[in-house]
Amino acid sequence: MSIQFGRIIRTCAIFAPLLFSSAAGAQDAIKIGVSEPLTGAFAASGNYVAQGAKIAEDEINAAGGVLGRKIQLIIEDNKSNPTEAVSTVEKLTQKDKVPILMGAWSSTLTLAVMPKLEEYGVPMVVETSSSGKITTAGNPFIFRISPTSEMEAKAFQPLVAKLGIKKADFLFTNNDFGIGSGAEYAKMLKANGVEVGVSETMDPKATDFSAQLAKIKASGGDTLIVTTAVEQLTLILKQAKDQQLKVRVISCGGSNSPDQLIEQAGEAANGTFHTVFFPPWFPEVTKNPDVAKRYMDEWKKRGHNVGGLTEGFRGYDGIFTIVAAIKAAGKAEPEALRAALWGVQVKGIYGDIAFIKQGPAGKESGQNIPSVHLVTITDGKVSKLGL
Amino acid sequence: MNPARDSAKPDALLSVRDLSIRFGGLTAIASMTFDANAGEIVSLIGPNGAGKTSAFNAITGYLKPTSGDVRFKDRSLLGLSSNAIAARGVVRTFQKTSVFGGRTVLDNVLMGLHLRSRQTAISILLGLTSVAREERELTDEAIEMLAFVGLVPRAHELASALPYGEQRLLGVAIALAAKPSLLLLDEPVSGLNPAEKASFMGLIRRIRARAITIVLVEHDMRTVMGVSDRVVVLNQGRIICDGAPAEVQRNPEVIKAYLGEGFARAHH
Amino acid sequence: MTRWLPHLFVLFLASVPLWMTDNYILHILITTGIFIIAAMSLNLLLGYTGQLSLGHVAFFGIGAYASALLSLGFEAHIAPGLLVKVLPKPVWFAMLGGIASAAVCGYAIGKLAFRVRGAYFVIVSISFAEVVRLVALNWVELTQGPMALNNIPALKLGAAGLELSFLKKPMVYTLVLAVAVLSYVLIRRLVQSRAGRAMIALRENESLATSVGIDVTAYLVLATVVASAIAGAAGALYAHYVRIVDPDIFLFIYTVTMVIMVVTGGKGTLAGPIVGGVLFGLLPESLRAMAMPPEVQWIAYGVLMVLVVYFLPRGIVPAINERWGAGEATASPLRNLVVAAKARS
Amino acid sequence: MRPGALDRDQRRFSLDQLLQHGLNAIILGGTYALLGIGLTLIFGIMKVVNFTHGEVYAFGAYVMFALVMPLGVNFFVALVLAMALGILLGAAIELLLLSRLRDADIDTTMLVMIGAWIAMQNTEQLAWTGVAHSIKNPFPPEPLVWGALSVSWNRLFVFAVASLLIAGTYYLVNWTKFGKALRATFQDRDTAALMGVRIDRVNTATFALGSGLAAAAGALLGPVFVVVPTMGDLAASKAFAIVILGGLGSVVGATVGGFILAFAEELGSGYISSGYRDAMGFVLIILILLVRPTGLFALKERIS
Repeated sequence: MSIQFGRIIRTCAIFAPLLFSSAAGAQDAIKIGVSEPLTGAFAASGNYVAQGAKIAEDEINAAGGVLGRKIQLIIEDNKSNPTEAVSTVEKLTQKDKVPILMGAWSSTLTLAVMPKLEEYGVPMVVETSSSGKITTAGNPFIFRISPTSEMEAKAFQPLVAKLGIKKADFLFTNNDFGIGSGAEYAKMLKANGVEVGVSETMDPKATDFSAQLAKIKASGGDTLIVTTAVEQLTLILKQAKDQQLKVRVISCGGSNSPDQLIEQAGEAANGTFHTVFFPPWFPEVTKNPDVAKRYMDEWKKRGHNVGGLTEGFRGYDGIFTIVAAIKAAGKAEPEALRAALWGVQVKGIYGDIAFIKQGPAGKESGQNIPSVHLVTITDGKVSKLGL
Repeated sequence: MNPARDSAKPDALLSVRDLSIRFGGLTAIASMTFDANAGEIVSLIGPNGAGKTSAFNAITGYLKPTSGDVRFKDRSLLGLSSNAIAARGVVRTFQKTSVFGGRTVLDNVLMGLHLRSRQTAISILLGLTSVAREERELTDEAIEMLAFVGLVPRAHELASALPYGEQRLLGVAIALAAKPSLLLLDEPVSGLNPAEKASFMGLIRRIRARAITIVLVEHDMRTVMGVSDRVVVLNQGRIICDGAPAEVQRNPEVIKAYLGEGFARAHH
Repeated sequence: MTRWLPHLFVLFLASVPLWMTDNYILHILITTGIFIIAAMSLNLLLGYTGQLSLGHVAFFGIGAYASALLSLGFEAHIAPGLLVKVLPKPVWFAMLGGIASAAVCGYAIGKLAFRVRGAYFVIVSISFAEVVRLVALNWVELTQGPMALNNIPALKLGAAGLELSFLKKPMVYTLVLAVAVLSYVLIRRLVQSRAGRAMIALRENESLATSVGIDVTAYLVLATVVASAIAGAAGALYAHYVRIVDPDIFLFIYTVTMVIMVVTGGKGTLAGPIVGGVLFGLLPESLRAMAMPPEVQWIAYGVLMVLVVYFLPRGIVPAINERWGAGEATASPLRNLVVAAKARS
Repeated sequence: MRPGALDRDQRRFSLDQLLQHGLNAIILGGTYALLGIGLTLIFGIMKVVNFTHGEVYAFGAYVMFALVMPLGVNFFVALVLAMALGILLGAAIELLLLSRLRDADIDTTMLVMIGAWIAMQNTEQLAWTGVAHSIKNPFPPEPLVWGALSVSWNRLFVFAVASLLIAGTYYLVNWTKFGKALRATFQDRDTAALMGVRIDRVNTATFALGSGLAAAAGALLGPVFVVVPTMGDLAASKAFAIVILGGLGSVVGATVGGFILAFAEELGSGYISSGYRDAMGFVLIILILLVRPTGLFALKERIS
């Protein structure tokens, strides 16, 4: 036994240099940490957000950066998993020492990293997550530019009567995003006199929904409200058609990429409704059409999938928001950036980005009020519905 | 044949009663009945496929017999697991060499001493001094056991590195370490050279001298006739003869079974 | 000299928080340490009893979940109409609860799974971990499902005024080291005793082991209970360190990581899982430092595993021992005993 | 509305639902059986627990994707090619990794297969990224409708091809010379070798055949669902469950096991909880283990 311990020490000695020789990055650039799901269940969306963020990075650096320094994104893959998300934040704050973060796409991932933000005192701009809990939990390091499910449901309200919804069934992922959205929509629909039928859940990684769809069919509602990302939505639309589920499908949460649905679900996408937070088919309806145009042109120039436009803008806006804060703070330090975020005014694709206070007094989180759009697919084309 | 074998004799250590084993349609043993008395060396012989090893497997719980009973010290062994049977004092060796190949010779015997040891999981985890004391005693005992079979010089070699004959000796040492009152030896001398066989016969006698009853399955007639007090002859699952070595050697049915019909007639 | 090496090594490890100021390196050392504890426990099954148990992460995860749930408190329907409500418990108590839960599960699964051996056992052990993962994923009321158990409190010991908080990394590191040393000592005691010999006997030759009276199933269950309790302790440490637990903790890939650590280091040797754990705990960071994508890192793992089986089938520690002419068997304290015994007789 | 009419309506509705679940299960069962047979053959003949099975399945799906989507190869041609490449991949794995380990114990080969599995899955991830891809199919988008039941043409096609492949495997195993060598090896490898069966060739052929079936399953199901690098994990875990259910090494067992699993999943998720869909297989395994540890169709193994 004793002899073997000698081996261990020797092994350590061999590996120690490898461990301690972590590469020192470019000193002069301001680092911005990004935690996105580049693999796993939300990989498509996470990659689009990362692509959007990189467009913003290049655009800002081409214009001379900020405070005379370039910015450098350090993008870590949180693998669509909350524990991995925590370890990306650990790495970004402790090893790369970034003063500010953007992430982490899904509500569950964002909620997972929030205690770490408080522990290390680093602010984070939330670009996608919709769960109400994020801004009401009393975490003063959270600044969300995306809308909450409640905002989205409220924006949807006028359409209940217009579409003639009588009885709605629900199908959503069993995570914070799905459950939060399902609850807010159900509340709003009930308040508007709509009967709520079955509420079916699914694992974010599931691919076969035949059992849920059979139940929904048996429930006999006229509308199905679905909350999930585009991957599962594609499969749900296809399988609903196979099972002859002839109801009005409305997808919420804004991660539905109608273009990708048209491409991948084909005819099954026709007659479906989607809430989006940026409509690239008619950018003129947004508050800052010139910003949207610039982003879209660059996206297409880079050959990115046009289906990702509705997702990539989140990353684009997120980075511009962070850079605005850096400019206002005059230095790239966490506490200064946190203070500066309260005052930013950014002309973004989400609309005019600014933060209002949400959550318990003294520990408020920042929340932006973006615009929400409803679109529908007919004959493989996206058209606008008044909201 | 001896008709008075229906009930176990009071001094029989092991008594096998009407034991039958069938695999599907194949009968390995048909109604086998025999005794081994305390202090005896009994040999089970018979041609290949006569059911000798199956009998061992049934006695030691490796095989569930179709019918019949196996009684040891007048208690049935049926339904007990192999390790429980060993704990009662019935220990066997195996036909193929059977040692813990990856461990040292000493470790092998220590493993055999399992039943001797009284350490409990809790005392082990707490690291009580009684455990360390017992470990020293066990090592002494293991060395003594190795001395008995003559393997002390090999104590720190890997069991798999021993020559064949010594592996067989080690197999016996492991079995003896379990402190049996009945030892079942399955073809212990097969594959040994004449000198080794002779010394093994001596070992068998020395084991008996330790008040251990032995049941031997063996093909080597010289060994069988040399050490046995009694020989039981099996043929096609049936017992055809049970008696002293000399008696068995003269039995015409045995000669017929071993050497064939023609030889038996010519011999008469 | 060599007698004091283990103690010096532990002292050296204990001194790390005194001079290491880089939090990220401490973080890596902590997670590596936790995985080494889990790998040591797996080695008891894999190396000593010889059972390829591929569901080991289940005990790690059960320890983590049970400890997290006890410390957070919960309210869940165990059966229809039977609501169980548990108020938050102190973390030390929760951790002991996590260890006990893992041990109880180890007992139950040992009783069940060891009815079969070989390939059946392997698949059954994998299935067990999968079932636990799916329960963690779908029993949302209890486990929060894919939303993860968040905000798990860190360990605090002592009364107000004199309180040790294990929130900061140096303290967590010391705690992990202490648990690792304790686990090592327990495992060493076990494998160098009657119980350990019974386990090894079963691995080497099961029929021969039974023939000398070893109750093979009882020792398999004992090994599983001890291994799962230690894995549960590792899981509990993990839960209160990263302070979040989600169902992916039960993924097969984590069992595979432990298996690679044990097999590469040398299964059935006490130092094997430590060497393997240090190697595979630090290797990912080294590869990351060389800017390798994680996929390449995993491909390297896979290839390495194949190569180890081909070229170092018994692992690093036995290979080095052979090279240096010091086999574990002869290096064991038994040798001294034998010498003493011979002197006495 | 009269109360009676409502009652009858509901009952009809639930009967429709039950029939739809049944139909879904039968369609699903075909592909499950296909996956299970490949795995059970490899285990039965080679005594190797094939952890790469799921990756070969994913490989089949990716070949299908690569051929149909960017390259525009005909759907049916691509299907045949995917299966053929799966056979080649299987043969390559066997020759490269297993042929040298023929006398190794089951744990050793298992570790090698786990290593190969990790390497393969991450190679797929590296080559295709973690983003899901979908494959277009040439079938009419309107499902085939029969009363209240409906099934898509694509799934019907999958079921038909899977059935054909299962029947083909039966024929191969039971009525051909190759099958005879297979069965001989299965019963007693040493005797088979003595009787002139080239064990090494039987091994390679078995692994290739099993892998071909897995690749075919992947190529068939890729267009039904989506193609992701981790798709093989779920497939492999289902295949393991099926094979344990049926008894390791039994082709009939794997077929029946495939359908049992499909019914358990479909009915379980329809009437108990959809979340536990993937748990059904494992729950079945544990139940089987309690009642009959060696599976439903276990072949008698002699303990020596």
